[in-house]
Amino acid sequence: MIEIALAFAFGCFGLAALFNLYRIVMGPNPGDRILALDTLVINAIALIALYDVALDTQVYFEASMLIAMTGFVSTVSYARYILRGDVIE
Amino acid sequence: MDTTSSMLPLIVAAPFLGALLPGLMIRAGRDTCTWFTLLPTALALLMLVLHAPAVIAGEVFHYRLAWLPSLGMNVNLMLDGLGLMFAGLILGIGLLIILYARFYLYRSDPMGQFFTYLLLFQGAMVGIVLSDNILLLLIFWELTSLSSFLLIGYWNHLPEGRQGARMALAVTGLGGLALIGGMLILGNIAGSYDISVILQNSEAIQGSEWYLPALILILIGCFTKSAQFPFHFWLPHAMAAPTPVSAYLHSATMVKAGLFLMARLWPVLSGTPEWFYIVATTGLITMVIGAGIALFKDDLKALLAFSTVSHLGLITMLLGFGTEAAALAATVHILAHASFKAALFMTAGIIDHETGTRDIPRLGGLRQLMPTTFAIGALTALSMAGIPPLNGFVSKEMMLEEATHTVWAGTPWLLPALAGLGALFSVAYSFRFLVHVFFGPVREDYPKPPHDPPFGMWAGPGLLALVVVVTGLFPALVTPFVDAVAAAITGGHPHAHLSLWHGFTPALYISVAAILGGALLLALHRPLATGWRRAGPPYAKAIFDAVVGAATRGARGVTDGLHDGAMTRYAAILTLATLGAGAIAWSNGEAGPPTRALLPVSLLPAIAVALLVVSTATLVVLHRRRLVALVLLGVVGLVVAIGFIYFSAPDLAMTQLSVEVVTIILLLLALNFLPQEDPPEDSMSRKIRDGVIAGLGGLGVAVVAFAMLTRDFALPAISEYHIANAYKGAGGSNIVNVILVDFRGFDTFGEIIVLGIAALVIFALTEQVLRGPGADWLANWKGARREAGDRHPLLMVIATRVMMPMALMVGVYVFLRGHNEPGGGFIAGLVVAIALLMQYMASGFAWAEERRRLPYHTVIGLGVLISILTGLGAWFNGMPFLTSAFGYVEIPPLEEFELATAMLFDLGVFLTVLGAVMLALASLSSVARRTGEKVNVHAMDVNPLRGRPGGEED
Amino acid sequence: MTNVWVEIAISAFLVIGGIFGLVGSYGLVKLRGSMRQLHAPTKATTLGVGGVLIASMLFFLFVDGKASLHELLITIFLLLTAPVTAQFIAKTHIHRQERPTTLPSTGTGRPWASFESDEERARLEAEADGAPERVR
Amino acid sequence: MSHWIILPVVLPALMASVLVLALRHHLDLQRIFSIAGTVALAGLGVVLMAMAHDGTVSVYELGDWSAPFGIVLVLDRLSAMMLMLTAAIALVVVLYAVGSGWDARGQHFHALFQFQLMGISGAFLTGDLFNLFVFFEVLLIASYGLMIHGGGGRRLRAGVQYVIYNLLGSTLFLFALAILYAVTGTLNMADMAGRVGGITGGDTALLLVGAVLLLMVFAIKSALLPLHFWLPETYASAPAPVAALFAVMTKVGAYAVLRVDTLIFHSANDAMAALLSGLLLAAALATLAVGMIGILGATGLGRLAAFAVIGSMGTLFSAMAIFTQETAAATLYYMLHSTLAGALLFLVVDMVRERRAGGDAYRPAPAMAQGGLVTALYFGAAIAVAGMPPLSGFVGKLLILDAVRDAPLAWLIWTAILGGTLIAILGLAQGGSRIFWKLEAPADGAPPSGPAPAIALPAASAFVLLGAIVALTLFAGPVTSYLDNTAAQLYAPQTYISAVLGSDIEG
Amino acid sequence: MEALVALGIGTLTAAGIYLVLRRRTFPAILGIALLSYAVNVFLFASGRLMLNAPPVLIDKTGAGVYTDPLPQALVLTAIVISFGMTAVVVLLALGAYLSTRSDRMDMDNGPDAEEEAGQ
Amino acid sequence: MQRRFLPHPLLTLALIVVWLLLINDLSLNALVMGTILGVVIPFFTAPYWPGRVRLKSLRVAVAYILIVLWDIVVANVVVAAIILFKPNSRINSQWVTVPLDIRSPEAIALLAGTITMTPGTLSSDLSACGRALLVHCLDTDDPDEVRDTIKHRYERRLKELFE
Ligand code: NA
Ligand code: NA
Repeated sequence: MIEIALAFAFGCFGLAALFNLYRIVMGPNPGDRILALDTLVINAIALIALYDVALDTQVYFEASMLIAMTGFVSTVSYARYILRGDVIE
Repeated sequence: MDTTSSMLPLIVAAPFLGALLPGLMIRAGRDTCTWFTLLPTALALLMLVLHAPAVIAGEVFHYRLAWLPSLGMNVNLMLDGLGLMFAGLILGIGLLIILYARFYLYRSDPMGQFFTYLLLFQGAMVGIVLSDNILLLLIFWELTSLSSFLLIGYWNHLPEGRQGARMALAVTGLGGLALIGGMLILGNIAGSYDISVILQNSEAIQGSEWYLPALILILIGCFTKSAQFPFHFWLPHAMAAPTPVSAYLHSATMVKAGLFLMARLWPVLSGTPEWFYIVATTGLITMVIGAGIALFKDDLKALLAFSTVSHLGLITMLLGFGTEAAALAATVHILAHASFKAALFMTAGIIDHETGTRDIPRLGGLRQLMPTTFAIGALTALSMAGIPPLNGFVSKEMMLEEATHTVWAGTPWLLPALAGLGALFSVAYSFRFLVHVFFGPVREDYPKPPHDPPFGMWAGPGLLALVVVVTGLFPALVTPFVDAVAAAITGGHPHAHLSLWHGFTPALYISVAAILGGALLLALHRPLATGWRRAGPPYAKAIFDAVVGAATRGARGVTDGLHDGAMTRYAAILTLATLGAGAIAWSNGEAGPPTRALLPVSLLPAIAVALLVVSTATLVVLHRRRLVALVLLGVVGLVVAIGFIYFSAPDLAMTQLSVEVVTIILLLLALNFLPQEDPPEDSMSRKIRDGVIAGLGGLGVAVVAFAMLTRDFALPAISEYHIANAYKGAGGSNIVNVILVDFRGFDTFGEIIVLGIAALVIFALTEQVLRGPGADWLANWKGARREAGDRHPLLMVIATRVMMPMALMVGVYVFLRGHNEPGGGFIAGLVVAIALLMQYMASGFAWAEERRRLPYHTVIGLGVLISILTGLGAWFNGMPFLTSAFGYVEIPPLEEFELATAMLFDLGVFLTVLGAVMLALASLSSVARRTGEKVNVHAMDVNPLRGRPGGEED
Repeated sequence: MTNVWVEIAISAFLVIGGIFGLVGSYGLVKLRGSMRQLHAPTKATTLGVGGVLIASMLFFLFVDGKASLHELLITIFLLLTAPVTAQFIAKTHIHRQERPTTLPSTGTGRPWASFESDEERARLEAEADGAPERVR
Repeated sequence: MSHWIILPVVLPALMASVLVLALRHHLDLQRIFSIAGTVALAGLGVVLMAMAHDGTVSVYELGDWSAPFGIVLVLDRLSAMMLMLTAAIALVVVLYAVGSGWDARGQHFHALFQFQLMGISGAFLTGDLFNLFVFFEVLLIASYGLMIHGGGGRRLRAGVQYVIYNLLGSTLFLFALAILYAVTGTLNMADMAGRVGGITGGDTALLLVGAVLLLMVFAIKSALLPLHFWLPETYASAPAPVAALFAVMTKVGAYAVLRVDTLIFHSANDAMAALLSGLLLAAALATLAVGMIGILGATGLGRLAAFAVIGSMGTLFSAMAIFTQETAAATLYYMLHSTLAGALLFLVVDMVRERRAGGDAYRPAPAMAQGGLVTALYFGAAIAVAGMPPLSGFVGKLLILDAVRDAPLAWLIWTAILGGTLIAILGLAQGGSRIFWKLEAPADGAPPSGPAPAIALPAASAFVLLGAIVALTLFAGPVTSYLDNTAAQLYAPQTYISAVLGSDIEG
Repeated sequence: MEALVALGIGTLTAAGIYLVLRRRTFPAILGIALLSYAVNVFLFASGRLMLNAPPVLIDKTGAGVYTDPLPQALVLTAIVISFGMTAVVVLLALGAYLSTRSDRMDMDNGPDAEEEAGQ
Repeated sequence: MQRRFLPHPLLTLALIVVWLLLINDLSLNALVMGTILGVVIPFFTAPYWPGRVRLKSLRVAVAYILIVLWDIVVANVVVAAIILFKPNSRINSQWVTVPLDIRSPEAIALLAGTITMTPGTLSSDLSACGRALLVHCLDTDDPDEVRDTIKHRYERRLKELFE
């Protein structure tokens, strides 16, 4: 049962990533793309968590944590760039 | 017969060593300087003369010193008759020239420099004629070209001097290089570069298929040096040199180097039809053309220069005949020409010096004003004309005699006829020299009032004029000497019959005809000159200039065209070259079928690849919008990181993620000051071109990647050892980390050095830019975009207060566990950097900096130092650099934990990474602050508590 | 496998997580307008990832028998950061697409922070407490 | 295990760290330490030359991990000689930089300089291909810093090109390494040498591609056509003393080709040897042509010097590409010569730029101060660069011409080298004449000659180089005998291989 | 799967090359970044692809199935180095732009061509 | 002293928990190390967090968390329904101004976060003086109700908690 649920979840987040891709490609505003990337980051975290469960391992945990951190920092940088130009003003 | 003489190297060395003296002595005055120039020359001449009797008696002196034996290039010297004659001329005339130059040079001319060059030349020349090793000879040969370049260009404020020098260098340089080729071939055929050995191998050489190439190359060398047609044109332009140089190099000595070499190699090269036709014909043509042109030159030195060309042709022709008698004649004419021509040049120089001009039309009537000069000039000019009883007549008769005995291509009359024509011209220009300069009415308009020069100035030419007369009257005096020389040339035992009178021979008739014809020609000079000027052949200089000019322009065009700074083309060429070479390599090998089971395709990886491909493609399409491109780069980076996770590389994923975010921030910081968009400047064809190149590149890489992925290691990979020994040998279970800090710690050592250097470069660069013109521009810089208010939003500031410490903790965690689980110093460094970045983004870099200033340089230096010292620490265990040690420590009540020196090394990595990233950010931030950006006092812009009693001081 | 209820719970969280993750991203595509789209990822962040992480915790706790709570860290992190990123993106929208007149009034006499220029703020604050910002 | 071998890497690194850490604000101390460090490096060069002199191949196993599993440094005659050469040039350059005040025109000159030396030393010593990549990067990034030292717009823009071009090169390097590892399963050069022979059948295409790409990387460093485009602007724009040091950097590429080919690919199989040799020769001849034409076509001395370097690399490679022991010996001699000559020429270029009103461009300018001395140095440098007698360039060219005489395309190589020399002579004569001879009267009121900066130390440095060139000529006999032995060692790689892998593991 | 990875590497390479051939420094730097992704993945792939076999020892003796750790270590080094390089080139491009107000890759050639802007 | 070495006890506590979560194990080693770091890190980061925050009531805090969690779940479903089933034309998105009574930046931040994390509302900006919050509603016909909910359900509790 867990396998099926896992496959379902994988499918959901995979499809979600494709939706994100659509927005990343189509925009139209930089903000829209940044948002899509930010969402992609979140979906990626979910996918890695699923991968951990599927493989019964925790070795990728730190990586997903790092994705969360870097995703945040990069989203804020992009946005700050649009708002102010200087990211660390 | 062969005797070793250790004096030979001294003869060669004396002028070279002596070359140091004039430069030093010039401070002691011009006379002292002259004396110290005469001294080495005289010493060398003395040493040479000491050998003369034995050499004339047939002895050959040798000297050998190994220099580069493996190549066969040694300091092997040889003194035989030929060498003796040339060395004697070089040193003897050299003495006279030095004396002459003392009076000729103006006070403003740097005399020390002049004599230095002259002695260098002299040494090189002596070296040529005494070399018994053709490689050594080549060295001296080229040295004469170089010193001649300096001497011609001595008056380098004159354009003629500069151009003449370069022309001479170009032509003789060309010849020298051809000569190198020819000599090497010759040496290879003979199996030795020693002339004495080569001379023994005449049959092998003439029988070799390489004979003709070698001959041609060597002759190019000789012809260029001796100004043979069609390389004759440089010589007249070398007349831009001060007259002592013209007299010395360009009449008496250097231009004879080609003749010398032909004579030197005569036994092995001559005697073949090729030799005859090339050498004799070239000589003949040169003789006639040179003489003809000389007739129409108004410049005294130019006249003499073309006359020299002509006489060199004459000697060349004689050598080309390939007979002993002709060799004898050549020898005699070399001596005769050296004596009269040097004297004539000096005479011309005296006239120039004393009248202020050497333009024949402005001269005339000097007979009374400069009687001594006239006497010398008359004797030597008549010798040049071949008038008995002067030495020029003796040798010219011998030449005509040989010409009448030689059949050219089945035509017996051709040679004598043309030789006679040459003689006729020769008479004509000689008479012209005499008549148009010295005879005629005294003029009123000499640039300077003419008078005879001081004794020192005419002593040299006077002495030579004496020689001209004496050897003309009593040619037998030099017979033994000539025999010795000719013997050295031919390797036989020729005997000369030198006399003024040989009876009524065809040669005599030709001579008489030439003298009469010459006189007639002089009488007709004016109309002929007019015709010449109208229809004369193109000046060789014009042709040379055109050729060199075209070559230079062509070279400039090619060079600037190829290297026009078009980096985009450079990169395209690099790509295509790589593809081409790769394709050639690929097609030369065999690409086999898969040898490993392939992974099945599943949905999510396919989606990831789709994400990668589509976002990359979008990046390319939208790349002109730079911010959007950066966002897409972030997507690509994320997908790559997820790919690393999917394929079992957590460390890589973490590194990729953290590096990428820092990279993007750096790019954003830089982009702030750059244009926000690329202008639409690429044509469609250009896009297609680049697209094709890029597509091919991608295809190539994909093919190779697929081939690589589908085939297993042909041999077991060394990483099996790493897997087996990571824990056992290095105490870590994260194999990647163990490789990084232990097995291949040296790579990591280099890597942090790279980072450290990067930071230094960035720092230095920023300092530089901020001190340069960029700073002023920045000061007035206004960002293109409208800035939103609220620089430091409250929400971000508050979130960071919690998140930053947490992120720091994550950094420590990642660092500590790296040896056993994914992580390590590098990632930890970046995580800490990212944590600090959050703070910088929240309240600004400068604000944060004011609260805790990180000494970045120190952090970096400390990091590198820790790594080095950890590495060196192993020495105390008697182990090599970077040998790690680890152990397990138990501090009750704690459980045991591991301590490894590798972690100390990793700490160095951590610090370097942290310092480097921060320094880069600080540098960019300092650029931003140069725009007048204000540093905020408060952590956040919007704070409802601010200003209230008890409100937060932020 | 331990317990069918555990399995059901894990599976349920996985499915819930998947659905909300998908819906969140679908929202990005479906909704018109940047501000509307901005609402969508909140679902992916909260129930989407949350569901998966809870499933993961349950899985490791009951299937592997080891208490693994570090997934909580990611949740905490996302909860802390998501509002910040959302607000930043909203601010870019306000900055680029909105004007003071297209937004409701603050009712406080001063504009929304995004619209108050640095100079204006500096002036007002200098008036308030006489602490001018320094220029470096 | 002798620790001497690691010192040429560690010492400059240590020196650089100290310079950054403690002496950042003390130029005088920086100078003293930097010079002392360079002198020490030269001393190390002597020690290592002595160690390698008897033909011993010494191996230093870093981290005490035996090859091929860990990284090893390997000292043989060739690497010792290259180190010595580097240290010698470095010493001259650092003295020049101090004497001319170049080191004070930006930050961190000495630290970057020491790092550069570290990178070069590591590249010469390492026995591991990936480690070679790392040291390439060390020396490159240090060179980026040195190249833009002193700043200025044009230099920075040239710097961007230089860096990007080399980043492409580094990318290529990694592609090559990946392929080679994927096929052979090793990174250690000696180990790979033992393995390539066993690669047959379906893996050969990959192996060949890997080998060719690797050589292309080295060809970029060596500025071989058509991968030389980075060089002219870089060398002409770099501070001239730095360009003088860069004369060694192109030799790192040449060294790497020689090392990798003789050790790994040459004996692997004939097809591969022929392929590599053919590609290299074609590139070499083209390089020779473009370099020499560039000397003639240059419009300034700096650019002339840059093309002279390219031409010399072409000459060098047209011998090396034949890959026989004799050509290797000739190559090495020419390598020593051209490094010294190139460095000298760049120092002269700098002296001109510092003194001449018109800089180094070919337009008339008033006489420069100290012109006689500079002219004399230029004349010496030009003779050396052109390969004219009596300096070592001539000897080097003779050695090359002699060594390649049995090669299939010997006539072509001869023609190229001799023809190239002629063009070079023309170009050098033109340059000298235009810069030193063709003067214009100074403008009214202007001083009769340009500035007269301190010349003692700069001139002394240049004369040291000239002296070295003379010594290389005078002692050509002993030098070539050393080089013959070096070449022999290269063409008997089994000694190297067994030294690295130990006698128990046979290739 | 291998073909997909090869496709990905090829795409990154092609895009990288295309951008490097652009006329401005910024896209060229992006191109370099893409190329370094490509080569990093390529280098990583030289250890071949394996799922669920991270090179973290489960068994201290090294028994078990692990993907090849060596290329991973190499890629890590390569990533770090290319980060340093990118940082330098970004700053350099910025410095060049600030000093000359031009961000073109190509230089108007020739030593005589332009005197340094602003110098 | 405490202020200097333990500037934010709550933060220290949180960090210890974070460390334990990171280690994913409750061992003595982990606790010791976590405590050390939990003290050291805030000490170093103290300059970036001037002032200090005190929670007035643990009970309110717990209640608040539970309420928010519940609201997240409910609102998620609601918003999911809107996304899935409501055509764009019928979605009535609005801006809402929420005047603030709380003044503590920490409290405002928490409120803004809560608003955003509960799907359907997004806190988008603050007024320049920090006394009003700009909230974007995905779909509402009654902005006043949204404002009131925020003020009563969340702000009131936060005011209790912080002020
Ligand atoms: Na990222
Ligand atoms: Na929300």
